[in-house]
Amino acid sequence: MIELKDAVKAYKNGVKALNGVNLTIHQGEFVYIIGPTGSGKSTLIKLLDGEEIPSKGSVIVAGINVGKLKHSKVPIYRRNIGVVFQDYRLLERKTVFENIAYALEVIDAPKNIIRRRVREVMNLVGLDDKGNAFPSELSGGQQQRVAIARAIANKPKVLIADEPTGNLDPTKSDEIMVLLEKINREENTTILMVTHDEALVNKHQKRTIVLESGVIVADTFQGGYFKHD
Amino acid sequence: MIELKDAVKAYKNGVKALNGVNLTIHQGEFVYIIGPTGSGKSTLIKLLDGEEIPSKGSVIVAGINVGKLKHSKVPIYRRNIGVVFQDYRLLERKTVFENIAYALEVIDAPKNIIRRRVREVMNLVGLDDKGNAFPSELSGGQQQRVAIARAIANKPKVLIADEPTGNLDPTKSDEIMVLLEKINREENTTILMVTHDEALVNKHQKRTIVLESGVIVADTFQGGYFKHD
Amino acid sequence: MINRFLRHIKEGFYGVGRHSAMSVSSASAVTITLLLISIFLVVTSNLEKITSKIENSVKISVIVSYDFEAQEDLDRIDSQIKNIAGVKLVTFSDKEMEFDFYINSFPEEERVIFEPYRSENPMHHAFYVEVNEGSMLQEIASKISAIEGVEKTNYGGESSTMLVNALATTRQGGFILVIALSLLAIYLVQNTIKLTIFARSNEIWIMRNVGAKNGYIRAPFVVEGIIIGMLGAIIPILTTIFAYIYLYNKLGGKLLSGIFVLIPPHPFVLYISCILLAVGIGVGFIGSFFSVTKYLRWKR
Amino acid sequence: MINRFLRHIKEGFYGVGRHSAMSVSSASAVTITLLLISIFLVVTSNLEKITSKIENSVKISVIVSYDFEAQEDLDRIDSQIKNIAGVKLVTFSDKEMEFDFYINSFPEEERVIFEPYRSENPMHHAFYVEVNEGSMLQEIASKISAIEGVEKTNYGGESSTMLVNALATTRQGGFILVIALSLLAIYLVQNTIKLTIFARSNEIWIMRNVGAKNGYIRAPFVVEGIIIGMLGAIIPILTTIFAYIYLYNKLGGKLLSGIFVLIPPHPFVLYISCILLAVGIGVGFIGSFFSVTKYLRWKR
Ligand SMILES: Nc1ncnc2c1ncn2[C@@H]1O[C@H](COP(=O)(O)OP(=O)(O)OP(=O)(O)O)[C@@H](O)[C@H]1O
Ligand SMILES: Nc1ncnc2c1ncn2[C@@H]1O[C@H](COP(=O)(O)OP(=O)(O)OP(=O)(O)O)[C@@H](O)[C@H]1O
Ligand SMILES: [Mg+2]
Ligand SMILES: [Mg+2]
Repeated sequence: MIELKDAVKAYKNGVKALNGVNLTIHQGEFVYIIGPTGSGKSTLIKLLDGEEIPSKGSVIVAGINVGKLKHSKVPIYRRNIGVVFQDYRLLERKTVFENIAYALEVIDAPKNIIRRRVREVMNLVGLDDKGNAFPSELSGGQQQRVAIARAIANKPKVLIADEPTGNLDPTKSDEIMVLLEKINREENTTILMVTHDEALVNKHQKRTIVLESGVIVADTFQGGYFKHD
Repeated sequence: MIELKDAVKAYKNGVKALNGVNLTIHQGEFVYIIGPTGSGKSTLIKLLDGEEIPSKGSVIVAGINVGKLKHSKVPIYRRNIGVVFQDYRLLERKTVFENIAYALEVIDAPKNIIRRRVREVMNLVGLDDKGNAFPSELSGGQQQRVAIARAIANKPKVLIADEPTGNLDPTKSDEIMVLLEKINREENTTILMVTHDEALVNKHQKRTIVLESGVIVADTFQGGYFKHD
Repeated sequence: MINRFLRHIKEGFYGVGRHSAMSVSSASAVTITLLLISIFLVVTSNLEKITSKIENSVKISVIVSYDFEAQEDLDRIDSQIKNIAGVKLVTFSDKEMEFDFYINSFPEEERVIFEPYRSENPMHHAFYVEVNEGSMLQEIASKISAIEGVEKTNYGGESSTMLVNALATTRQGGFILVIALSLLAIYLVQNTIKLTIFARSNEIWIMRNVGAKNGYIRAPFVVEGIIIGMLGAIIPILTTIFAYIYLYNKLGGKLLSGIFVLIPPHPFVLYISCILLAVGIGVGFIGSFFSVTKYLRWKR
Repeated sequence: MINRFLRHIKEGFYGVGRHSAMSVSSASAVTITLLLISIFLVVTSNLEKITSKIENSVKISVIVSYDFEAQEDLDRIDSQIKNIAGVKLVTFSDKEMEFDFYINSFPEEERVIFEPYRSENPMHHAFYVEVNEGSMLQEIASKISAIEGVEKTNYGGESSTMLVNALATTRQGGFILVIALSLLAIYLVQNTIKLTIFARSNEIWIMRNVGAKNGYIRAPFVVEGIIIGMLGAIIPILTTIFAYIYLYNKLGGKLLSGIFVLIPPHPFVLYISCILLAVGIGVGFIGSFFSVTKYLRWKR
């Protein structure tokens, strides 16, 4: 499903965020990506999302060579993957409802289906009463949940989440984890989740990939927040 | 040092984020504010920072009635308090160095002192090599540390931090905590810290205030991530 | 498909409302631009009409030599003049008429001086030639001069050609200025729209993040641009209609006690209004289209 | 203090560089505006000069009645005319001169007709009056008519007043248009600057968050505005200088074969350049000052 081959990402200013990453993730897997701040986790996600192009190597998702996609084809590719960005990326001038609906409108879903599905995911993340609020009127954790709701709205084949629980309290984090596990189990969605939350990783044990300074230093099913030194 | 009396905050759209908060924090204290997402923690901080005006009650910091400050006097008041915002609020078009320096420039600090102090705080948060990077070129955790560095740069009497470790790995979080404790101890800075990090709260035990739906449901020195139900 | 079209239209209207400050800025840029264009259009159109009228009223007078006063000579000259390209109308005026015309140009009390001369009339037969275009006066006059039997031609002297040339220059200059200023003004509006869209480039980028194709992102912005263009055209159109009708009535349809006749408002202001609306819509469309396209390429 | 001043200047320059796309947008709005203003200024200034020249060349001719031809009467009339406010120059022309002048207006061959009348000269004595302002022609003429011994006055007939009035109207209209268009254009620029600053309102807000006073935040934006105003003035100034000198030389300093004399370029283009620079700086300053002030109040 996801395959990185010798992926290197050097930013224009010379920073090498990823330094030869080889990684295979199969359909239906649930994988944590952990690692210290600045180790290249978000960069890895940007490569998978097509936002950045690998300087070397290749990134293949669902058979598509993401780095080679034409600029105009990138959005179409993205319809198959849901991404929760570390900085949320909500449309400021749209309400919560409209933000989530937008992801369904772009694939020309019928109006009534959109309405039903948006209500459904808003309920899943616990935001039933915030449909008409604008992002600026939400708390940090509420914005984060809107981002999660939007990412899962059109039932993507791959869900990529960059610290989806960074601004949530432990109870809410746990609820979101349970939700993601359910999606993973029931819809067979491949899930890739970047997290710093030790408690979460220890509680819901999964395959865990540890990044450090742009290279994978561990890839283990042993579970638990892996301390590398 | 900080005193809230019956503070109520109702936003324009009718949401009552704080519903009668009474709170006294003395000079030199280190206080955690915890609570579920959307419980009003950031709103409390916005009241302390003068960004929002209490709908009822009063907010007094260092003898100043913050809600009654004239619009033009607000920035001057802010020079005495350092705030780490949940959304960082870095100047996009300034480099890391300039962002931190700006907080010192506004109080007309001499150039060489600014330079020395900026290097010092960049070192404290572990960003020595990122001085010339723009915020968009930083990882989430790096941006967060710039925000911390800026808040402590001019040695404020009160330091208010809204989830300063939300995007940091456990090791880095711990380092930042140690740093804050040191500032609290050595400079006698009053510190108010909003956090969701159970591990942190349990490890570095302090006075802990628990907010829920806009009211304080617990204020305890017992330490530990308080579960209220 | 229809659904989607309607959705874009709806989104466009929402956009105008939600970014009201920016919409007002863009629309006011359009308004000012169109006001300028309207003033120029009205002035040049009237100038155009006035000059062509003056040009038409300038005639060439053709003096027939004393030796060619026979009827056959006159007929020949008449037909030769008529054969010249650009000649509109030729009228004949005989010696007697010329004499009357001449003495009538003097004050009544002085006319008696000339009466004794009527018997030995010193005037010539003459033709008066109207031409299609004032700018051809000189050329046609010299062709007429070459006809056998024509003693000399006269077209109001140098001052006449000069006036006609001056008006032609003004008209041409005015036309170029209108085009140039319109282009500059349109650039200004496009610039303004670009800035309003720049303020939303982040939005465009996020839309791509969520899977929206470029065309899908562009559509509501373009609708918004068109709406802004139309809104911006309202004031200039109303101003043009009412101000022109008011001025026309106030001046009695004439400028400078009647030498210059103004274009009647009735269909004229409608044409101008259509042009303004078209320019407004066009500018809004083009401005938003290209600006969005530019920011679509901002990030992948 | 000096340090702080320099810091703001430096920040202003940095700002122009770091927001280069927006700076180019604003500066080009300034450029277009100033080009418009420059064209208008050059045209109106020249129109102003031309009309005042024409106005000055129009004289009132005063015909003295046959019954008041005694020298004392003539002296009295002369001094009475000179006493009227607005009269610049009075010259006397006796019957003989008038007769010569009259017959000289005919073609040589026809003059013989009039010679017999010289002995019983039917002409009148006359005064020619120059006035300070063309617009006062009618008023002064009627005052002169009221003087005892003046048979009638004439000031080139209706057409003369009409021409003078037309030019005065054009000049006034042109002046109002210059002012109005300049104001509109300045509004446009201000609008553009407002939009560029809108795109940075977040920045302004964050600065307040960090403890920057309003004046401290405003200063570099204002410096930026001034720099943009100056940059935007470069092209219009160069264009004005070179285009005017080129046109002046090409036309030989005259319009329409010499009736109208153009203003010599030498100090003129310098004045225009100064005005353009001043407007550019002024617009940049005002535009940025008020826009920042507006967004300073956006949040607490
Ligand atoms: N656009 C960019 N231009 C230049 N350097 C960048 C850019 N984005 C990230 N970097 C650098 O690349 C490195 C990896 O960044 P990345 O965002 O991938 O880290 P991360 O693992 O997500 O960290 P965090 O846990 O703090 O979010 C960092 O050193 C960062 O400064
Ligand atoms: N500007 C605003 N306008 C309207 N409602 C708001 C605004 N800001 C916050 N709210 C609402 O007020 C409540 C409290 O928000 P606040 O940001 O204080 O929560 P929080 O405790 O910081 O949550 P989190 O842990 O998720 O950051 C939430 O329900 C939120 O939706
Ligand atoms: Mg990251
Ligand atoms: Mg918060």
